[in-house]
Amino acid sequence: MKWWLALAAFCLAAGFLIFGAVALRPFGEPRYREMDEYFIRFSQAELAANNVVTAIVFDYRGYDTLGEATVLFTAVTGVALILRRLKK
Amino acid sequence: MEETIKIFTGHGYWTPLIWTLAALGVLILAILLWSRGRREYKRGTEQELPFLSGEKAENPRVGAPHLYWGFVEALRPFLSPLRDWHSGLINDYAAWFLVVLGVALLLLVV
Amino acid sequence: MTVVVRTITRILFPISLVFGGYVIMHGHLTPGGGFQGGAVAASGLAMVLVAFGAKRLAEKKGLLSALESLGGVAFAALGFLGLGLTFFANILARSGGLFGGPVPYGPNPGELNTAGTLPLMNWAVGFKVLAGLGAVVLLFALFGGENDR
Amino acid sequence: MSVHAPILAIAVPLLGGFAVPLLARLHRKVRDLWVLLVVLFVGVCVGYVAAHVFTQGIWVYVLGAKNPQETLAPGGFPIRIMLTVDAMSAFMGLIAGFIALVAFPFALKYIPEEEGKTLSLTLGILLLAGILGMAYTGDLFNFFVFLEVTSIAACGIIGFRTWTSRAPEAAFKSMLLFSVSGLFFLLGVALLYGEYGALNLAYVSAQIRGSVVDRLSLALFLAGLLMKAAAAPVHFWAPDAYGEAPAAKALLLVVNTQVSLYGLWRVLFTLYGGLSDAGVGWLVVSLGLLTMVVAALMALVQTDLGRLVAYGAVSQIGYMMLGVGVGLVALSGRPDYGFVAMQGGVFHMLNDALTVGLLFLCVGAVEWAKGTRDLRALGGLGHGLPEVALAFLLASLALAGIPPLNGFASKILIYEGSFRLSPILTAIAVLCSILLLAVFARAFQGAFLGPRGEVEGKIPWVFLLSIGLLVVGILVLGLVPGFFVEEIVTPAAKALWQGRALYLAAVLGG
Amino acid sequence: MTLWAAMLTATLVMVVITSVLAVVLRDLLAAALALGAQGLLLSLAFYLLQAPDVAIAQAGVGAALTTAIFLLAIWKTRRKEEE
Amino acid sequence: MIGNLPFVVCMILVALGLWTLVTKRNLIKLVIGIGLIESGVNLFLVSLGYVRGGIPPIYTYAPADGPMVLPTPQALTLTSIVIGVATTALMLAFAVVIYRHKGTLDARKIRDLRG
Repeated sequence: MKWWLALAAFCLAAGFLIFGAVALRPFGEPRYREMDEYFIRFSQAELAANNVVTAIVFDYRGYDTLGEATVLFTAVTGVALILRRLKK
Repeated sequence: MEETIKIFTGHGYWTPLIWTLAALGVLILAILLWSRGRREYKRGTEQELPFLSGEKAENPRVGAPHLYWGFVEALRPFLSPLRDWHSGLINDYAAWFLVVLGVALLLLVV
Repeated sequence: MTVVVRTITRILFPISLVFGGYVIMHGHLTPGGGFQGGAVAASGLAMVLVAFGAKRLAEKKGLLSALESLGGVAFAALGFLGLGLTFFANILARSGGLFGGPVPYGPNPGELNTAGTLPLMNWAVGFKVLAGLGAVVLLFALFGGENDR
Repeated sequence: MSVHAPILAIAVPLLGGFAVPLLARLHRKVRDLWVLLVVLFVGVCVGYVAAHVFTQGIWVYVLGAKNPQETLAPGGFPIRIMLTVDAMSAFMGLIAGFIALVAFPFALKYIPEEEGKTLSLTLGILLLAGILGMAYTGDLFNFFVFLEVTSIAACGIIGFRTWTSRAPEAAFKSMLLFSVSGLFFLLGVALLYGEYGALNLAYVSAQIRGSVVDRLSLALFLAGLLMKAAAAPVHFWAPDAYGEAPAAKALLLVVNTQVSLYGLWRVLFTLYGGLSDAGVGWLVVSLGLLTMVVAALMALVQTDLGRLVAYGAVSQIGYMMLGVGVGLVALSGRPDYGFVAMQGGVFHMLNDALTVGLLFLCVGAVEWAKGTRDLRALGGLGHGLPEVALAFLLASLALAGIPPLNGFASKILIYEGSFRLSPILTAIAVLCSILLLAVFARAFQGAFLGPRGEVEGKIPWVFLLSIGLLVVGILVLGLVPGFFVEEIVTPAAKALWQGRALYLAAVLGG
Repeated sequence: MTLWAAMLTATLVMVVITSVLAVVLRDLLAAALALGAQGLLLSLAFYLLQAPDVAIAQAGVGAALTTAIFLLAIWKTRRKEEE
Repeated sequence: MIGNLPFVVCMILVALGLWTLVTKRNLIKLVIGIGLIESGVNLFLVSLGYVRGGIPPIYTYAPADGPMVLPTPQALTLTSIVIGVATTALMLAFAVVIYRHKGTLDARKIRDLRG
């Protein structure tokens, strides 16, 4: 691979990423937040959970957490498969 | 019945029925020709052995890499850069991802 | 040197397990939860591994993977529990039974017996993460250690 | 229970995957039976979901709500993860379910019984669950999670043969590229979340205005998913992975690439459907052409049968991209030929899964009987393995698009559709098909023809069953294409082509 | 600039510095330790951004266990990066 | 104030990781690069959720006033962190096995699969 092509592509990608970071809304001032306001407002009423993050992780987005537990399980299975001792 | 077979392409339609009938006809023709082969051919005799350029070949197999040798040789100027492109170096592969990302960014954002 | 490390580990390992358990148990009240508690306990396990060597724990590999499978099955089963309504519906919250207590709105000290299936899921995930990360570290430490070197 | 069919199709294999190592401690037979049961259950669920969706429209299932159809919270926005199964998702699910039904019995016999078999089967089931999760989900972050599930499971499968040095190498490279693509997808999701504060696909789609950040995240999605789908300049992992994975599981890897491609269509047509312009379409079309040309030329010079078939599989990705890309170019003006091309591209997904799957099964059978896949050492296997030889011939003809078979049925739609856009596209696609025919004629001649080759093992009947299933599929799809195009392909293509409004309405109401 | 902003800025700058260290150090062991330090600083940044849940997870998983796995992997292979 | 500095830092981390992927030849270094991209994305998610003057979204013993920071990105980041450690572990396992076969971690020498 030509080094200048890689360098140009890298500069382009990095430049656009940083440009995107600047072009995004100002830090600390979310524009749309109705979903999060809902979580903050109703997690106690619906789930009786004081920790809103846990309420989201295990209830509102519990399915994600199932997927994420699957990722961990898959990775452990994969590591066990890769590092298994082969019977000669 | 017809509609379960035809697919419409905008210009017309494609139906495998006619093609299959034609293929069957060609097959029958081929079998007819084949059946008119030499009567004195016997299986299991030395007639079965391949005969290449005047002598009995020991291992008459033409391996797959030798097939299309001339064609591949003719295409070599195109094929060898292509093979070099698949260099096996993981950094190159990551760099090509960056190239695709850059092209997409240029196309979409600018 | 080894003695010092082992002594410290003997003291710290139970503490890390207890702290991990605490983090898991209070996941619905204070910062923390299944992952965090499991990770804390797993780092205690990693410490034991460093201090006492991997070989002593070699036979625990099967136990860890079984525990991980069990944690995963328990977590998925807790999801299936809500199938009367929908998958992952929290049917225990505010039901009055186990973990079914109510909680007032606004800042409050919190009570352990709330949040329905959340604490149970925390425990399942905690065990799973503990076993999974412990198994990864153990597998790395054991690799090539016995018959190849 | 039938209300829960979409989630059961995903959750049961997840639970089944967790349980496989436990059941393997009881007995091998229990484990094998469990694996088959889970796959069968998934097949039934997927079929039920597809039948329901094709007849009654989009199926929305909200996870964790009191009522599975209660999509919106008070206030009019979705808060929970939901599955949104439209005809395209159901179509992908059908492909995955059918291929799993074929692949797992084969794998049960094919993978050597040692310590690794249980783990490998577990990974296979989790890969299936991940594929279905990607196909059915209607949530951006959830899509990312299942993308990672498929990545990790796929790499575990690729690295199965740890006794060679090539398999871990392929797996490392694939894993590195997969995680880069996954992370960039996540970055795109994060940018969209930062803009609109929401993660639901339909809701975000309704909000998108086409600002700079939106376009930036579209570029990130595009790059990440193209990498995962093995499109041309970033396809390098695919031949390594397909070639080195055990042949029985390579089928699932093919479906994995296809579902990434499906994710790309979902992003382009549904998420950004309102502002997709011809530029993206031309990008997809040109990358598709590049993919098919490069992969077909590279297949010409391979000496390893598995790697040759792998390049053939990559070249088929190009046809799908060409078909749907032509549709994307034509979308803004909405001429009809775009829809024809999209029908072809979508139909080709199904055909590609069947033909390439059959090729991989044949490669697996050859390796089982002969112990090697090197074309220089193979030859004359047609005498010992006539069934495998016939199946391989049939699959190669179908892959090259020879008329009465299924590959032609989808390719003619792609040709006709792309011809109206530009004849050059069609010319390149036809040339590639011819090149592929040459490639596979070479492979067939090298492996199966010639004087009798020694065959050690006997092919088990399970292999022949799996191969036979796929052969029947290819013949049926080839001889009665009209039925399938009418019943399942057209709704699926329509779901992408004009389905955005319906998709949004199903989630957001009204 | 408030104290909070100053602390956040300092943490972020330290994160970048440790990341650069993790990239440029040729000794893999040192690079892995730099990555661990970066994880710990990242967890501090998460804490400053009012995310204690994530901070605990990052400190436990991202900093401690990832570093442990890296160290084990380096121990099983070789320590120096090839020229 | 500090403006969009946290976002920019995240992107710098991502770019640094990409730079590592393109230039470094050691497999473990490449895994470190992936880790950098990942921490950049995680930091980006968490800083997206920050609200000026916010308090953590936990009601137990919370100070009575002040807006809470957005909880969703924190939940996403938790998931993302665990996914990150999973991929890292898997890649390191592959690297260790490759080293066992080839005796090297140099990407230039690990090129059996080419052409």
